[in-house]
Amino acid sequence: MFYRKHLRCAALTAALLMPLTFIGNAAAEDGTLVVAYGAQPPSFDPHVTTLSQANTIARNIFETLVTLDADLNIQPGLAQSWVVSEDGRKYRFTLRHGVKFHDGQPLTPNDVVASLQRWGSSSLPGKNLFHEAKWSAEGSDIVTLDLPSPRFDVLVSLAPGITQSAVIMPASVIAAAGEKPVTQLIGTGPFRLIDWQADRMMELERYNDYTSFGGKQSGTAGDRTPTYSNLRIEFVKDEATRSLGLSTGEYDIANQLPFDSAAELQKDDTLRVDSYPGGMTNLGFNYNKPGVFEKKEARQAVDIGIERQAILTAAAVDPRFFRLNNHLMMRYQKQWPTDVGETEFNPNDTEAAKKLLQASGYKGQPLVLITTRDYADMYNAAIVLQQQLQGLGLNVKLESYDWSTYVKTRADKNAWDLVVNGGSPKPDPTQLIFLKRDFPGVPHDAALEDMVAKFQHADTIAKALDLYRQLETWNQNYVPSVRIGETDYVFGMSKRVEGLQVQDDLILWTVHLKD
Amino acid sequence: MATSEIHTAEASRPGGVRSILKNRRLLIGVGMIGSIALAAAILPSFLGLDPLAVDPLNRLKAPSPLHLFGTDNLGRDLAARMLAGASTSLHLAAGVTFFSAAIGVAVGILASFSRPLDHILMRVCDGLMAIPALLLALALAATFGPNFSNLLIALTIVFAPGIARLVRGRALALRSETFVEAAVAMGTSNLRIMVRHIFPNVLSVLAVQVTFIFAEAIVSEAALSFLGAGVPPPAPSWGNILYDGKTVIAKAPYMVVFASAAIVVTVIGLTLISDGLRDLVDPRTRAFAVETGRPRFRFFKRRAKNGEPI
Amino acid sequence: MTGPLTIENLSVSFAGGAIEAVRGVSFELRKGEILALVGESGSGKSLTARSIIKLFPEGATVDGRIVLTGEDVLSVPQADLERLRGKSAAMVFQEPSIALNPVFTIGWQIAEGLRAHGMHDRGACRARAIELLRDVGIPDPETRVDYYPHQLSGGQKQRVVIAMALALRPAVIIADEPTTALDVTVQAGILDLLRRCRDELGSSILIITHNLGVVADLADRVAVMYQGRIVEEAASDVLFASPKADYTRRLLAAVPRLGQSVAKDNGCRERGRLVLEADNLEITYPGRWGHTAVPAVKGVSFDIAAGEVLGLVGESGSGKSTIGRAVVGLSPVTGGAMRLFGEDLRRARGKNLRELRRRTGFVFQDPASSFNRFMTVFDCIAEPLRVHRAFPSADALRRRVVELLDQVHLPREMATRYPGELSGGQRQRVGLARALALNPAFIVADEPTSALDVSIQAKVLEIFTTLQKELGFAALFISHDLAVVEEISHRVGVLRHGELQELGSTREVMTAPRHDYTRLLINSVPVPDPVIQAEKRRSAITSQSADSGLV
Amino acid sequence: MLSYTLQRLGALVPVLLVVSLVIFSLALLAPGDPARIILGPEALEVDVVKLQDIMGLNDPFWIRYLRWISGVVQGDLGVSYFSNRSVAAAIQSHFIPTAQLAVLAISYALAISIPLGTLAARWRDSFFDHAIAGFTLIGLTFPSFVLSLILVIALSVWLHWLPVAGYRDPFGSPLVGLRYLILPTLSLGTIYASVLTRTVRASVLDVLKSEYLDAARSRGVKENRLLFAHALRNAGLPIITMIGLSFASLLAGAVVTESIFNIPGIGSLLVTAIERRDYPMLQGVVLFLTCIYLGLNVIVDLVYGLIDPRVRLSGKGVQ
Repeated sequence: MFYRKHLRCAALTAALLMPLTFIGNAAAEDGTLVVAYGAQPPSFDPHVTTLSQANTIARNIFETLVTLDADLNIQPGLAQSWVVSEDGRKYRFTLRHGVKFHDGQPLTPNDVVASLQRWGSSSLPGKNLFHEAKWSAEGSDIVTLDLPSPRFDVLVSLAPGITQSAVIMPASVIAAAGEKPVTQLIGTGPFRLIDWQADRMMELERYNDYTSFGGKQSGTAGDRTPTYSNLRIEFVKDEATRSLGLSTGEYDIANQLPFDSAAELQKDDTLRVDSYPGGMTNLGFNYNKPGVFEKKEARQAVDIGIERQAILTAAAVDPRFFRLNNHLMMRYQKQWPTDVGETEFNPNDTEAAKKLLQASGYKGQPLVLITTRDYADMYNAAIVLQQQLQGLGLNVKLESYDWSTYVKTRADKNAWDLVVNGGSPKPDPTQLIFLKRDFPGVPHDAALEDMVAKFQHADTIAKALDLYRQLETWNQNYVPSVRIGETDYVFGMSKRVEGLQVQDDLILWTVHLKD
Repeated sequence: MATSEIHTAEASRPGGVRSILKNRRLLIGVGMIGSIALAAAILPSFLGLDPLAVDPLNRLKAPSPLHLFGTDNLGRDLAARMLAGASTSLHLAAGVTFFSAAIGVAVGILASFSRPLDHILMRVCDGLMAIPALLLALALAATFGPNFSNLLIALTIVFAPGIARLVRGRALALRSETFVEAAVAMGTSNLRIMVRHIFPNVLSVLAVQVTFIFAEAIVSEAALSFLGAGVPPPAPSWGNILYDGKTVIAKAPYMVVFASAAIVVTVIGLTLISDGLRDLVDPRTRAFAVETGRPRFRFFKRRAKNGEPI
Repeated sequence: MTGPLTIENLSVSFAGGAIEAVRGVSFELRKGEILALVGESGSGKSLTARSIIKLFPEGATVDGRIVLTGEDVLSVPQADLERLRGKSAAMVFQEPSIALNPVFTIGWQIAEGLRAHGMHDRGACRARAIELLRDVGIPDPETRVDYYPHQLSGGQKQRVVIAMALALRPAVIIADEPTTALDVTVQAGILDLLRRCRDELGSSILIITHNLGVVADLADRVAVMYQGRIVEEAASDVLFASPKADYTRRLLAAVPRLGQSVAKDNGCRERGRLVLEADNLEITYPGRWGHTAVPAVKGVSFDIAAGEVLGLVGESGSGKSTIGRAVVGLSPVTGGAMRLFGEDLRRARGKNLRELRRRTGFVFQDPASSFNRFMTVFDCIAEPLRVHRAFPSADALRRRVVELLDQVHLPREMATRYPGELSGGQRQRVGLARALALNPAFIVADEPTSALDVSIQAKVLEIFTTLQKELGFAALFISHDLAVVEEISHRVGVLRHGELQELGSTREVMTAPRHDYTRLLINSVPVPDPVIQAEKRRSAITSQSADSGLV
Repeated sequence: MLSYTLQRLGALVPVLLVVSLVIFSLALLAPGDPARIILGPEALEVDVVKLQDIMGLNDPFWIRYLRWISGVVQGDLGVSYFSNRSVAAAIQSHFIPTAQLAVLAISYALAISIPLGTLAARWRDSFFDHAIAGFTLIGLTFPSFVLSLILVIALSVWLHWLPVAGYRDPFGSPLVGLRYLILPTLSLGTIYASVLTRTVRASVLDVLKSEYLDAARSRGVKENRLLFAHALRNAGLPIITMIGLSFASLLAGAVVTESIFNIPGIGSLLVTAIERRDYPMLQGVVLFLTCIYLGLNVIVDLVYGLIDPRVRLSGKGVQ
């Protein structure tokens, strides 16, 4: 009987395949830390891309002149030591001896100069502080920096940040890339890239010729030599897959988990779930397009009318993962004072808001709120915001785009009225993207520009703090954008992972693997 | 129509009212789709459901008397969203089906009448069909921006070439059928042949195909939602309810369950309609189906009185 | 002694008894006998034949007894049934092109039956297949055994089907309309082959046919079926000589007989204005994609005068239909000239062509497919009137349609029906009405009766003839049936392979054919009279046995 | 046969041209561009414009199209905007997992659908037939990612039998590689099995009405042999067409499945290219997929010839 034969074949195949299922999940390889991240950033060149994850993944490979310890104090990095001139305009860095790039070339002052010149001319923080700076090499281990005017935060800017760190690459790589982003990832860091399958995974190996910064490991400072031999970063686009893979032991660490799965994963006692500050959520107005939000009353109406708790719950689910914050800087950036106005500002005064709106002369003109689905928290916040604004009497239509279209649309002056911006933390307030004059929709206010200009020349932290207070006051009066709060990134790890520290993102070389 | 004297009995027309009423599958299918459409049209305003009203503090609440289907990840009433989603999904599917059928029929029939035109049109169809449907829709949605009408256009572009090819094939076959030759021989103009002779006769293959496309459009929208190019939220569609439900599948499996069930039920309804239509238009199956009635339920094939497979 | 097959009280019904297709049929087939089961379509003859090896269509309920070589077919278990099939009774099907599986070689298919009955040696199977093919007169069987069915001609395919039936030397051969799908000249060979099967193998043959000529040629005994019952059973010569049942008499009367029609006087009549002139006509179908062009009609010349009927006869592929279609521009005229009402068809375009088509009616062969099934009979007949806007008012249109229905003897109520609900004869009359709608001066009738049963054919032909006399239109009447052509036309042309063999008045061509092929054609037609047929056969065997290619 | 094949291949050129134009225009019409993507969310407009100029994104349409198509004609598909990988190399490395998955899924689907579809046709209207119809209907309608997630939760999260997601090269380590492919194969194959089962059932049913089956039956051939030897082979043409179409769409990459199981296949390559507006990659991949689709069509036609001698011996395609 022919068809019985078929069935028998099928049964046989099934029987042969069964053992495959019982091999056990051998994902946890000895000495390899497997970390699941979201989609691969389009570029890993921190000088060029403003994407924070590109920067924080790249810091496993690239290093900076100075570092920040856990208390955010400046510590040595590739620069073993440095001297600052009296007037604060001249810095002289002495490079660490014996540092070699992953391709075997020794680190020279020329590499540093080439890197930092490039960083100074293409990155936002670089252009902010160093566009008129002059870098030069001296001898075999000295790099000098000449500034036109002194600044209080030169060293902080050169330390690893959440975006666009001032990383050092070989001068040859920079020359090869020209003005395009670099695609060869060669640094001096604790890990060396040995296999990179685009959009799938990066296989990194402990760099055997690594020159330690010495001292106790703390934050990104101190001894960074990893205790394990291999680091595999897997780019797992689907967030559900990331959390499922963590729970089955496929990944040791999964970063940026969906907020909803945190509670579920926490029930599993072989896993630990934690979070670190991610970014701020703001509602931005389009100052480039004439409309109702030119009127301060309208902006204030939105500011006092919305209910922030609901918005943040929609964005980040659990109060552990979000905080109200009406200030410009993130709450964890303790160096910036929070004594102007309330931090947890959330009056939710609908009546007053409606009155203000009436005063602004709003007559129900249609307004467009743009958002993108590629960032779930921003997107969810936008949906709730749209409903709340509708409730205040604003005729708001939500338009959601894919990421490419979203950035393009945002750059189009006339395409939108409102936007939910997720701002990443910055070392100083003038670098905040929603205050950047050139950023789409940002107000052009003389008072703001005056303060920013003064900030550029703040040579002491005291002056900077004073200016910050003025900026805060202006911010709360002018309402250039509506501050909503800040949200976290959730990550999870297996019990095998110990000692993981966080600064802006996970510091992967701090991990000890327990077996 | 000419006179009342001659035209009296209409019931026995092929696919006439009587044979429709005798066609159980068609009736059940139409009933299923009809009740979903009706519920989507009437219930929301009747029950005062708002699919957009958010309540994040009451998110992902399981089904309860207050929220029959529970709430979604933004605390919106899932029942309201399912019904509104039904309306979106059915509208989209109906639109896609209508437009791709209209374009497909026009292109297909035209192509069958002119060789050079046929070559051009069919190469374009081949080209469009060669690009994977989902990716073409994704690229189109990315190009034109994801809103309802652009999605409609994108899916129409995806489905129309298939119909055009199908109709062309049928139309070419019809062109060599005797009754079309008869029309040519009596001096009928091409336009009249297309409209009066070819068109009614391609309807039978079309009828079956369009139900497939209707179903496919619903499922494609869901898949596009998964890739972020479906019906743009916050407007609900079954596809984006599924998408939202995917991340909370462990916490609130009912979101995925309800949305999948809705799609499955709709597609089953459509399949029944499609099968029914096939019975209706295919005289071979019609001959016996009507008289013998419903076959009894048997595990194996029924046999004739004397044991022979029939 | 009982014969190999006895059927007792066989009934077959469908839909739980609602449709009774075969009602209490009983007969016996004796050893070495050829029994013909005769009847028109729907008489239940095929179903009866298929019952013998239990091949029923879906939904059949069967009652009665069929004893085949001593076993009751209807009650034996499946395994025994499979043994009986092919071994005790084998079947020859009507349409050889669909009875052969297109994807296997004919050798494989013959061997399949042998394998099913326990012959597993590949070499032996193949040898037997070749032997069988040689027996049924397939030339070069060693090569052809590896052919696929589509590589053979229709007659050869039917021989292969017969070879398969003979494979196991069955006691009974059931031949279901074995020659209906074949040309007359081929038919004669197949009939001879069947006779040889009986003579040389001693098989009994049950032949199912509607063609009384075939019956007269082959059968020893005849059973006539009508509406599921056997109405008469008799020895063949007795039945033809003195039919008892009413139905048999009617059937015999309806058969057109060659050479017995009333002679037409038009042959030498003064011919009027010429309606259609073909002058050295060539029709070549363009080849597709590098395939060579196929000439269908080669250098044919003829003409038709007003009020005259020209019959074109020929076998399949002779180009007769192509000529008919060329008249209305359905086939391209590629060489020579064809003038309709004096207008050259190669140059007729647009308005002119429309006008020519208005003045020409066309009756198609297959009444089932020549109507748009979404249009009522009324619309079908009114369509040409509407296309040419012949009647401005709906009322006038309706009156014209009713008049046409009367002319073709169809009840007026038919107007609301759909063509699919009509019988074949009724449909063909609608086709005639449609062709006549615009009062054409010329009608092309392309095999208008070949899909019809004889009694219905007679009725349609009668209407055609009457109308032709009444309305006086000229006609090109295309048919493969010499008797029909003889009955209806004034002049006859004989076509073969696209060439006109002979053209002349009907009487001349039919009684004194000048051309060999015409003679062969006339001789091949089996006459529905066993006595004449036997006589014909005797003379044919003595004169033609050498070149008939059968042995 | 050879000239027929060449003819078919020649007819593909205009189709490819149409596709290249369509996809090129689509790519250029799509809002957004790679420069913006590279620069990230906080980039300033001045930097965007600068990078656009460097990357040649501001050149006119026709210049860019001609530049690209002349490269393609010379066999050069270009280089991705986002990595130094050549498009051809990227296609090659992403096509391997897709092809492996496609072969596995189609084999699994065939192993299920041919016996089930044939038997359903044989026992038409029986409980078995209805059960199969129900199964195929669910398979057809269930959104693929729901099915995938259910399988993952059941087989990986609960039972810990199989890995959740990822890809390991089966040629490197066959057992591990296959383990990673089982879940995606199951979830994809089940869907295609549904389609194929329906096709097999319908075409076998169609063939079961044929006279030559009665003819073979009249010669005493056994029922099962009729079904699996005669009927199945004659039902082959529509089945082969459907297999060809299924295989083509599998080779085009099951975007959703690849995304859930994190398989670096051609589908995810293309989706990423669309998302990032990586034009050379996007165009290269679509062109490649078009060739695959058209090539498979030709292969299907040639397979027709193997199955059906009428096609083989007349050298004409069956429409």
